Amino acid sequence: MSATVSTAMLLLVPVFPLLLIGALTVTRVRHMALAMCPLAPLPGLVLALFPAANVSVAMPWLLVGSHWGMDHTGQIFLLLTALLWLAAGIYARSYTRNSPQRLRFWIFFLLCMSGNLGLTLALDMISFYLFFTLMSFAAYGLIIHDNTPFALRAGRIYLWLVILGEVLLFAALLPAARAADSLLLRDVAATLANAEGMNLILALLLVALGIKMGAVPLHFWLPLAHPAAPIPASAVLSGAMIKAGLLGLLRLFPLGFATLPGWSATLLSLGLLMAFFGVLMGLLQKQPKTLLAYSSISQIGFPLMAIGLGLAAPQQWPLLAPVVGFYALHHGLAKGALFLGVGMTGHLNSPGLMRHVTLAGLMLPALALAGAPFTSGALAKAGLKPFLMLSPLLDESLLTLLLGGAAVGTTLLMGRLLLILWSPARAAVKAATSGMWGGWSLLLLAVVLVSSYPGVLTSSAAGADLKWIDALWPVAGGAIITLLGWYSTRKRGAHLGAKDLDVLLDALLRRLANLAAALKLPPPPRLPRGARWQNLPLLLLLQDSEQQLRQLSVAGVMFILLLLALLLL
Amino acid sequence: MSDLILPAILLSSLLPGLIIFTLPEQQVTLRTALNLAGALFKLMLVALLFVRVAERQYAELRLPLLPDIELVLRADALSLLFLTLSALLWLLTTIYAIGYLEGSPNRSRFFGFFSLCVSATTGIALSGDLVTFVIFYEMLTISTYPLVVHRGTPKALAAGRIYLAYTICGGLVLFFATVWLRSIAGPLDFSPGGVVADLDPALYGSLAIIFALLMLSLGVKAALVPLHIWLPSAMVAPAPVSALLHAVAVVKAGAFGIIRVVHDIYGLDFSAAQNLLFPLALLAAFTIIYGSIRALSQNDLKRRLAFSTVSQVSYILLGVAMATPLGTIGGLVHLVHQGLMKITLFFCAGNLAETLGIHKVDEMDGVGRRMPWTMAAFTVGALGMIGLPPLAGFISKWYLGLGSLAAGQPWIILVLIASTLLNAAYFLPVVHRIWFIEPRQDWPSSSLRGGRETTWALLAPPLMTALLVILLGILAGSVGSALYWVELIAAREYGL
Amino acid sequence: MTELFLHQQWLIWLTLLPLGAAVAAFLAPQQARWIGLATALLLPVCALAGILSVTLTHADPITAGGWPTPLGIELRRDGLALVMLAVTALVGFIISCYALGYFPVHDRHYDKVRYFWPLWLFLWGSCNALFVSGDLFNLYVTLELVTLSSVALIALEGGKQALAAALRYLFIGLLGSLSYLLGVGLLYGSYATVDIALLGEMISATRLNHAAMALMVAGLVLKSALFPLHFWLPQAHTMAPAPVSAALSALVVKAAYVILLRLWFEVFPALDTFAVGHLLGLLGSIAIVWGSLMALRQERLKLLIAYSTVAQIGYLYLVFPLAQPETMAAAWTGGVLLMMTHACGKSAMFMVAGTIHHTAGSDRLSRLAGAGGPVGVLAVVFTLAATTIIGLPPSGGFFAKWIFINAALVTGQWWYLPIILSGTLLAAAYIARVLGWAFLDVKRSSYPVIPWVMKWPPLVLSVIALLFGLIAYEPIQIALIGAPVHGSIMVEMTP
Amino acid sequence: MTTPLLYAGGGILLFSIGLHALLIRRHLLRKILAINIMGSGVFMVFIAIGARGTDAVGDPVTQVMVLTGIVVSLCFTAVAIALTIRMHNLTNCTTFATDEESSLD
Repeated sequence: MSATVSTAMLLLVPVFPLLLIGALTVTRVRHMALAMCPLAPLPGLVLALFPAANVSVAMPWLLVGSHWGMDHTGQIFLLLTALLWLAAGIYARSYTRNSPQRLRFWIFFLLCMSGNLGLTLALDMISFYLFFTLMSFAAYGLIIHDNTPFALRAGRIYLWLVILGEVLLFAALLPAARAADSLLLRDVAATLANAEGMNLILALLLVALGIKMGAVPLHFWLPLAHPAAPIPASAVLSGAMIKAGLLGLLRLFPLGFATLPGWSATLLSLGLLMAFFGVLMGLLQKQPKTLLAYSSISQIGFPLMAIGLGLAAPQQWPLLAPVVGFYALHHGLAKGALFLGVGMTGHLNSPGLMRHVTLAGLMLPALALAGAPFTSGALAKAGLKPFLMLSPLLDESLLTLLLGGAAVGTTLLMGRLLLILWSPARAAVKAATSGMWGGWSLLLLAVVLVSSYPGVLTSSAAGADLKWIDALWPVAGGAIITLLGWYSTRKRGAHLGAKDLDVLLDALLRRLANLAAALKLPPPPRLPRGARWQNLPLLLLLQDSEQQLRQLSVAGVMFILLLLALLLL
Repeated sequence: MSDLILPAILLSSLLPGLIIFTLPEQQVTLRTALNLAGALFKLMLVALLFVRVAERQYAELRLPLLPDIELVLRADALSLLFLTLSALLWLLTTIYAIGYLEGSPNRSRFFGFFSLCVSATTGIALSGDLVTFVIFYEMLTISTYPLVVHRGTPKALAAGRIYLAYTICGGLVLFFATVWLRSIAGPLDFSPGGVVADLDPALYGSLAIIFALLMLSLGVKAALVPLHIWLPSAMVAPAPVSALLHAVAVVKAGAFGIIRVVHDIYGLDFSAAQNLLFPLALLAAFTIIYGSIRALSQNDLKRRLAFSTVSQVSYILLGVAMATPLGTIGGLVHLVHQGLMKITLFFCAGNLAETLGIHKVDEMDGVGRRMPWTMAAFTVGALGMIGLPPLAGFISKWYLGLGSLAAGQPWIILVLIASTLLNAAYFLPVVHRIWFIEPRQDWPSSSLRGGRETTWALLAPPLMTALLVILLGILAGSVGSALYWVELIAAREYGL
Repeated sequence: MTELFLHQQWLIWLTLLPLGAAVAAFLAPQQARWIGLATALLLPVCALAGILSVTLTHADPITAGGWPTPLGIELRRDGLALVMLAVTALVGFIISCYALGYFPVHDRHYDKVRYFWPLWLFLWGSCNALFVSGDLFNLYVTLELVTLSSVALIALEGGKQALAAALRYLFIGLLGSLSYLLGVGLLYGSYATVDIALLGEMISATRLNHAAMALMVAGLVLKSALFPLHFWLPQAHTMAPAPVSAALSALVVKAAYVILLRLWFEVFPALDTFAVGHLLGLLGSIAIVWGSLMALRQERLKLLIAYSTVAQIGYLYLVFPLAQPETMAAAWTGGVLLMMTHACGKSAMFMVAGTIHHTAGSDRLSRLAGAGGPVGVLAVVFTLAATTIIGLPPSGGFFAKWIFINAALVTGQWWYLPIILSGTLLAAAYIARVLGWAFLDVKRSSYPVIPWVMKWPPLVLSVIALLFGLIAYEPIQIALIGAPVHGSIMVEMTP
Repeated sequence: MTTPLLYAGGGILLFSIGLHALLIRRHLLRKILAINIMGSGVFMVFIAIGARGTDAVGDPVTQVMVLTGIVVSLCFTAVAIALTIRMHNLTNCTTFATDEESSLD
């Protein structure tokens, strides 16, 4: 594409959804606009698939000076985001066909989309912050779309964490900008390492972005929000928006600029923790979407570990970065596909071809996540392996083992998911419509394509030939355990389910609410009214003496006194 | 004699006001025409002046009052900032008020004092020395009282009494401090470096006292805690009045005065050297937090907004008190941004009250369905108050944050964060009610043509201000934005 | 032509015209209104012409009757006289217009109408005469004329209380003027002249002169109703018809004060007046607080206004202690400024009170309720006029207080600061009471019709009172012509 | 003890007596008389001053003044008496009603 066209395309990526919103508000063109909504991410997709040589545009007049553009990281994330939103859009079009709140849903959907797409293109922190905010707040509208008490509670908790993240990010960006004396994310990342209060800034960033990524222990909004949202919304939430935090880390952390062993260890351990925590919590869930949400938590742990490794060895980062990107891409697509798949399970109990197709469609992304051979998951894991020796924390073999364990866990999780979906209890789910099929199949196709596209890794894996066998054993193990578990518990249905930290938060919020209520201060002091003034005892006294003064004799005495005083003075 | 433009701007609202007083109640058309003509004419003149000042030709006019006292009108960048804001918002508020008070009694009196109020504000913006400032400042006090008590109910009168009590006392202290300062320092022209810098150090003690007195007296109108009591109770006034009060006229007059005193009377260097500013910063910070906390527990919408004003106006003072270029930019730009956001919110509150009779927050469930446009404007204003990008509020907050770091006072960032959280805590629930909760009762559906939610006169002003809030945020970096203008001012202040 | 114009003896006309008109009005009661109106229209012109003729051509003092001083009567043409004439002309004109509406042709008690105009014109003329007369004895005579006409005007209402008030005022007036006259006599005894200028040159500090001063000051204090000798004022001002009350508060009280001002700055400086000045200042301070508190207590609008006059007179007396050598000019100017602005504001307020009384039948504060309605102009007039009483800018009262505070600061008499400030607060308080009633919204069945002459003239006056601070430059410049004081108004403190 | 001084002293005395009566006596006519007595006291002082000169004819100016003063006091007396009569006709009393102060408001 020519530079101008690609620049226009670049601007169009976040703006096009907003234009559509504008169109939605006009009654006359509303219908047409509704039809076009699913196609809103197209500019992004085009831009991501046919990238022009580092297209970028500086807009000093926008905000306090904005800079948008697309680099390699941005490209991968843009590809992922655009694909997911496209699929979700197509899916949602038929999913929300006869919902009363359809207009509201689409407005928030488009807002959120614009934010999410723009985020991948923002090269300066203000735009980044802007799109981050736009995305986060718009997502609230999607989460509570159903207006069920569960959704409202999820939304409330989500909103609180979003605001917390906002202010923390704000507090982190200010000193970063001051240190870098520039708003460009590149400069910030470059100078952050030797900024004053660097650790504080990094900590703030990690928390602020970690909330989005569902980093333990700030993850608990995620298993509430993702299930609460309508299926297409939770697909993008879990597939794309979760990656916004990851993107923030990639953009802002001094990756490839500084060696920070401490932070490397922190991120590594955090990643490991999330990987296992997600699996464990997920295994305890009954709701498919909740389970998937926990799986997201566990999956996001792996790129986090990769970033940790990157912090240990800056010179290796250029090789490591694509792996992270690929991981994000792989997980986003697979997870999106699974979420959309949850809505298709009506066919699992209907006999015939449909049933097998649906099953296959569910199996594929599940296997990919589990990292079965010949899937994108396997590629991603293999891409990560050669860098494990960089770890400052544990030695390579142990880490490999742990990763394997995590893979087993993921497999178990996926197995449990399939079992739940298959259970006759879900026969109630109504059959999917064509649009839903369209969106889903689009994602499945993407998953397949990604897995057969190792190109990203050849550069990074440094000629590490992929040993599929490595990828095989965890999956096989996991599968076997699943079957055993299913066989043993199929008589009496497994009664599972778990609470999470959100209970604590609820308690906290209740306390806060009580506090605010307790803060009803006494009413402001009223000034005495004029009517009351005139009855002050002093005034009455004066009034009496005034009466006395009116006596001519008294007055005369006064006069004489004054005269004498004047004479004597 | 092109400097006659200054009195012309004053008269453009003063004369209509005086004429309107004499109009009989029934002459609606003539009165409306006068109002709008005055407002438009003023806006035009201000635009002319704006261009001139942008080319750094400062207009000045001196009129001797007493043998040694002059009335000084001067237009510099700072006054233009305030002047433009007031002129623009006056036009919008007039339109709004015409729609709002349709068919209510005593409109001649109302619009007469309304115009006087605006002329006083204009005078404050244009005053070139402290004496002139005091004159117009007090004129504002007296001309606002009839607006506050306009409804004539005992409640309104009580509020008016409180208002008078506070503002008169404040004005008295201001008056006394000014006389004192005048008797020490001679003429008190506003000049960038300040006028007290080269005084005998023996006087520094009394200078500090005078500074405290000035801050206190101006703090009454700027609603610094604990001098803010009058503001929440003054919200019994009709919506246009509250809008004007909170956005430009009274509250801003106080803030503007503090800016003038700190920048152009004492001078930043002097006040920083005598560290007069740190207490101000502390007080402002406290006010920010306190106002927001009080706002949390208000169920009456306008009361909640009033407390939010208490908190938000102190952003300006905080920025001034930092005495760094970035901080000043943040404070001054908030003068404009807060005005626009708050006036939007009050317009919307007024629409709710006027159209649907809604006054309490918990009556607002699902009102977004009935009045989508008004509520959209409200949402913009509320989110702007929280300081979310790309709205205007964020720009102010960002520069305040940078300024606090530059000033080496990072604690201010904590204040900003806390204020943001609190703002979110008392605005987001309202927004949630508006859009996401099912309406409890069904309101009378619009009787207007095309089912418009309310009359244009009530609808257009909030939409325009909301649009401005968005544009001032998105286009902050472009020429002609408030931020751009404020950066010019700051450059002048600090000789950058 | 201009020469001819300028050399007319306008100041004499200012005295002769109203006196003649008074006689005419008395003789032809049917035409009284029109005679009065014509005079009221002519006098401002004469005053303006007089001012021009003095400011443009610095001619010698005119001596009426051609006798040279000390025998002849010298007309003072200094600034003080001119501004007082001007203010009298302005206020008098407005009062006359107002009176046209206040005393309608077909009034129940016809004699009210019949006698008002002659007496009022007489009062006006004698005030003018007082302001231009330059020797102590003429001052005495004119002062008596003023008192006489005021007494009759107060008695105009004819009620028992009115008569009592009038008599009381008469006795007080006589007492005061006699003691003043005694003082004059003593001075004449020593120096064989009563011409102020000559006395000022000759006089020296002797016991006898001091006694003379004491007698004169006491008399004038009594006549200008300074605390504690203010007892007659509230009754007199309340019992009189509104136009009369306006005239009394605006002009008559000032007449005695003007004499005192002249004496203090032109005759007494040679004497040791330090303690006396401070005594007067003390009484003035008490008057400020006392009068304001009393005003706060009143239920009737006219009484409230009258007591606020008592307080304002207190401010006028602060001039004397504040007139220390370095602040001489400041204090004098402040006093003159306050006199002028108070005259405008206070008369406007009395007219409002009169209108309320006229339309509502009583001037109780509660009758103000709903004045915001079609009669809202009353509220407006009162508010605007009140600004100068409270001392809010840009009224003249504001700058007068400014000058006083500045003088107090410079001369280190800080104890006057709390007095002035609290006086302002109290004034705001009692004004706020009135406004509170005025803005209270009550639905009336029928609103009274107010003749326009009772609406707009007071509005003009109140607007002038409000904006006086902005237009005070020229009046002050005129007042300073041939003023006994020199120096800067805004004295600056020296560390 | 020269004659003028005697006159002057007498004048002062008269003045004081009149003042005393004016304040103490309640009957209005008495008050009016008292005022007149005070007046005559003042005039006596003037005459004494006028006679201060050695020559037989006194100072004409003082006499002019006294004459004027007498005229003035005459007018006042007339007015005062008129008012008193009016008051007597209205209320059959010839003193200031005592309750009238309180009945002001």
